[in-house]
Amino acid sequence: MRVLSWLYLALAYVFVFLPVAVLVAFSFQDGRLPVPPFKGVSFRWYEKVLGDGDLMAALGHSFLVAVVSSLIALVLGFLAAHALARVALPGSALMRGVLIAPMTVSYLIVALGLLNLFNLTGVRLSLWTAGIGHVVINLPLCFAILYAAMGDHQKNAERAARDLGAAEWQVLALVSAPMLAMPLAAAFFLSVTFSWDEFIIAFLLTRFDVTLPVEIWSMLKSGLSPATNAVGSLVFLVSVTLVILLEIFVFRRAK
Amino acid sequence: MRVLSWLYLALAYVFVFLPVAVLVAFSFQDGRLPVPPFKGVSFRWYEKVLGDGDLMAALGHSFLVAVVSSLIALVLGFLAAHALARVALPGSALMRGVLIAPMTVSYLIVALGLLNLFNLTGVRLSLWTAGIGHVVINLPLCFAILYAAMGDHQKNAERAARDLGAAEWQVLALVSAPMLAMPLAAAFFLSVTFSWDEFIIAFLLTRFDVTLPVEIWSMLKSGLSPATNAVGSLVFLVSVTLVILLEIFVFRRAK
Amino acid sequence: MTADVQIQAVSQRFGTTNVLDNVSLEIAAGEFVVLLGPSGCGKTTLLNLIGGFAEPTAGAVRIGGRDMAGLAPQHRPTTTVFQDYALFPHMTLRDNVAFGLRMRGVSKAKRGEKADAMLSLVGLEGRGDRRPHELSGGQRQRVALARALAVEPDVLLLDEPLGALDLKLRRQMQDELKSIQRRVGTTFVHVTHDQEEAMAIADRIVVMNAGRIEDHGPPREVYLHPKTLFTASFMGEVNRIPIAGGHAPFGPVALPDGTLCLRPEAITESGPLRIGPCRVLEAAFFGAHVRAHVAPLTAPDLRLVVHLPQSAMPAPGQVLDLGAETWGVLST
Amino acid sequence: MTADVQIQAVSQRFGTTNVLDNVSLEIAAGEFVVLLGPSGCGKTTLLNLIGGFAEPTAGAVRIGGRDMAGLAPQHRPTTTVFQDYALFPHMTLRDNVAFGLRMRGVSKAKRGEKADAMLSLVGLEGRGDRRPHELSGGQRQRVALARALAVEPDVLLLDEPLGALDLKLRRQMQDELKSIQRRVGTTFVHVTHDQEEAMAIADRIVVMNAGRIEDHGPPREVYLHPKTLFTASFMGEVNRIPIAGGHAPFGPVALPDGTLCLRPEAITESGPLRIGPCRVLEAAFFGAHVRAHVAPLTAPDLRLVVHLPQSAMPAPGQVLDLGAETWGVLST
Repeated sequence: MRVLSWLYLALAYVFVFLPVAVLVAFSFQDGRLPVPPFKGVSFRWYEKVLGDGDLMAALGHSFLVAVVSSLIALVLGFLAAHALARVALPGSALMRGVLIAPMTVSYLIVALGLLNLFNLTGVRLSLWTAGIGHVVINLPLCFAILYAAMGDHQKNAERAARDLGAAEWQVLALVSAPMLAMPLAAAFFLSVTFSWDEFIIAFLLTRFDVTLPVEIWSMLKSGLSPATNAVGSLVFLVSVTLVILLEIFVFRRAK
Repeated sequence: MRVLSWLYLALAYVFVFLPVAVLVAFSFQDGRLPVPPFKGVSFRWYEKVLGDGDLMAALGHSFLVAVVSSLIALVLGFLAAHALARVALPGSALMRGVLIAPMTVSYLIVALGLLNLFNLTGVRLSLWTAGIGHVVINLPLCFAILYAAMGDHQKNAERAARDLGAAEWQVLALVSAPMLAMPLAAAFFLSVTFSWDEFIIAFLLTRFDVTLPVEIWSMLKSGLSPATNAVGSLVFLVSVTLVILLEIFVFRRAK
Repeated sequence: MTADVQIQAVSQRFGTTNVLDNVSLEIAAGEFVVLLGPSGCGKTTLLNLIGGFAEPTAGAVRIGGRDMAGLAPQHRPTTTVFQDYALFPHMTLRDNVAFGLRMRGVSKAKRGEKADAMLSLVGLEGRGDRRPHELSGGQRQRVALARALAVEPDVLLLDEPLGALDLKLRRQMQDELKSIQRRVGTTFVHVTHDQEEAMAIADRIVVMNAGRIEDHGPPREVYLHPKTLFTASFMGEVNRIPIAGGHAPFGPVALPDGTLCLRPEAITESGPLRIGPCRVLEAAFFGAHVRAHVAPLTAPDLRLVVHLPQSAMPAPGQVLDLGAETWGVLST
Repeated sequence: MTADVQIQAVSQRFGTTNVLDNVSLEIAAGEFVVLLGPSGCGKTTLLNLIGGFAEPTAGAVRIGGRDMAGLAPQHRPTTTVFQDYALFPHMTLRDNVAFGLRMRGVSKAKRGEKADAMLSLVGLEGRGDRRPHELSGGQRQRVALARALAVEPDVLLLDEPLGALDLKLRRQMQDELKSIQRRVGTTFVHVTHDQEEAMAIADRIVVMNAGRIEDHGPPREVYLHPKTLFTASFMGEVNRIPIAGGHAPFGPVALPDGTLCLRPEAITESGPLRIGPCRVLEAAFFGAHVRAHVAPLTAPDLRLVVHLPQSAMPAPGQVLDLGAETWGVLST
């Protein structure tokens, strides 16, 4: 039984990771096309990509949008979670509804809705508008993660702080936030990851300055090449790094 | 304090839902442009959209891809979660790594990787290839949800079944699956929602038959119109319906 | 440093349920009062009303004669020790204990000194630089106590503070709690559902049930002379025997009508209230005593639980002539 | 329907830790044996080795004389009652109880009949169509018992089956468990950390600590004549007094060197082993007895816990002349 379980798990992992493996493998292709035969390992596509001004600018934009929008989503989500914990709605179904409802709004819908909104308010599309889109998407995520992390222990510690004379801002700054350090970091890293990879909002809500996924999309117009694979691999590398950081800094210390 | 909390929560909700509200509102616009002044309520754009053969075909495709790919992801994820529960890795950090690792693979990377893979195996792009992409994306989700739902109680019930003489397939069919009915339904509904809204995989991995988000993207080339808003509203309506179904059938009965 | 508490006709409704129903209670300054009852009896709600975490639907709470209506927890002369300790995990023990003084604007040096003194009081001298996660459950309990006492409240509220500890540690902490209360002289109001804990520490036990006070008094009185059947069974095991027209199931007795309550340890071979010969159905050694189920020969359907001396070795089927040493009759 | 169990020099290692260290134990057919010890002592591991949920690193388990090595749980003549009951929540009680028979290919009618009979045995007649979530904790316990007994195992393994119940219900279920075991005659191996539970139900108590068997015997023997200090303190409160060269801290005694163990209830005013005058430091009424801390005048640093009769009302400071009724000396 154990052997079968291991075998099945291994197959499932191959299924999920095979596309990524192929992507990364052919980014090292020493030729013009990402198809067999594999002509040898070369870093020249990475050189080309790293030397491409537009791509590097897009990479910078992606970082900027991801970090700034995630920070804003984090602060807003923290305050919302704290507010919800204080008002404590009657009925767990209603509570769950309040938490789940914002997640029903998909990337596509937010992009369309914001496009309407910017259109009729006359706001010009830019990295800022894409950032607003990412805040709209990540705020519910941060809200749900942080609310879920506020267990009874957290609530009792806040009660104790109030009982001992702390004003509300002191409770937030001296007790709530430090106690939630780990979930705050987790929510931030997750938000950054989602923003970093996101395409449709970034595509519809930017104009001249674009993010990396949008730039990749432009490159794909002229077909697959080892260069698109190299950029894709870089995007993946950053995602993986973020998740490893999450694991190291958040979960390890949580023990 | 309570009043401030309520006020803040309300503002956060307005921020998240305003784009959707605008989208839906201007889908009823009785004019050619989704901008003020609001000229009156009209259903003519919905009529137009519902009478559009391409859009309705895309809607059908989206449903098909969402349901079939989610079912496959559900079965594969259930078996993987069960296998992992049986082999019980040493160390919670490793365990978490195994669960989280597949989630690092973003939509964009999966789309790029599969594009490479289909390219070099000569598989033609179709709804099937997009469906495979959605299985790759939803399998880790189903896996994580189902594994998280397998608490000690589940494991003990399975042990009891084995102790009483059940073979492994009997444990799966008579105990594990029925006990996980709620999380199975939850994972299925969530997978369908994600597949339904998904754009980049569907865009890169389909050719002639496309899904609804791709069709909307085509419509957007000629700019925003009350018609795009009407389609967007329909997409949102389906998402909301799925989440409400989830709430009614899964969480209500779980009590 | 200490004050009396008056609960005056307090009621509390949540929706349509009466959590507290017209409860009145006087607690003297410096008294150690235990609110005892099953879960859902309203004891924690009553504690929250004293601490200011909720406001009563009707009635008043006075501390040291002052009406507390509308005062938030931070403005009341009370502090609370929570069941899960509610320590601040990111602060050292010293910072935990000094938190209340910091909120009152006491200087860093002064509050550190006071915190160290409080840690000594609870037997944790020299550990001010540790963090809560380095401590055992009993030690965390002590820190929570020190933190609540550091601001010198008039009344200390304890919400099942020992509920998370295992039995042995609980008995030990009970002794410490009692001796700390004697030293500081603060009024303690302690909530628990463990009647042994209540007896071990209380000056006075207040037995609560379904939102009302059933009984109150020193442990001995509540145990030996309970006012209600609920109190009798909640304070320990009890045999209930119906008496009607001067007749118990096992024969005539010179007692009024009602329910005769016999504690298992009050039934002996020499007890003056004769039950008569009883057949032993089952007996097990329980350490300090032998616990037996017996049935009087005259009333074979009546089951009595009896504690026999440690040295007794009754075999099932054996017949013992039993009587009660002490008893009480309660009207049903 | 019943069989003996032989544990022969069994060891179990997880990594570098010895969870069980060369444990041997003979359990007679039809015996009710309780494995008692603190958490981590290896009692549950031993149970799992008997049930086949793990294989020993060394040694053998024999049931009815047959070596169990390599046999999966479903092929052993054992069934287990789990601590969390492990009922199948989506099945009726009847289907739960009949599950083992279904796996053995018994026809639907026959297994339904047997399930109903088993439900009657545990006092749940007529409730076969209910589902587990409609039951109280004690009732779920009974269903788990019926399900495990329905396949007529030779040995029933119980893994802290009463751990999740509250005290009152636990005492009641103990009586039922004992009487069901008497009726079916199956060998019961029961794991618990509650020494009162062990005394209430066991024919024989096996005290375990740190992967080894410390002591075993009938409850009375283990409580009154423990072989080790660990057993003495685990079975109940005990005063430990060092004896060296015929001297206890309170004076000369005619006892060998070692640790004098006195149970609190063994110390009375008339006990023949004289301790001498003792000052009462603290006393609290505990229901059936009065619990006091005393210090002998000749050894003021020695603290003794004493159980005085219910009627005693010693004031702190009062001096009592005490002696021990029974005692034991263990080599340290």
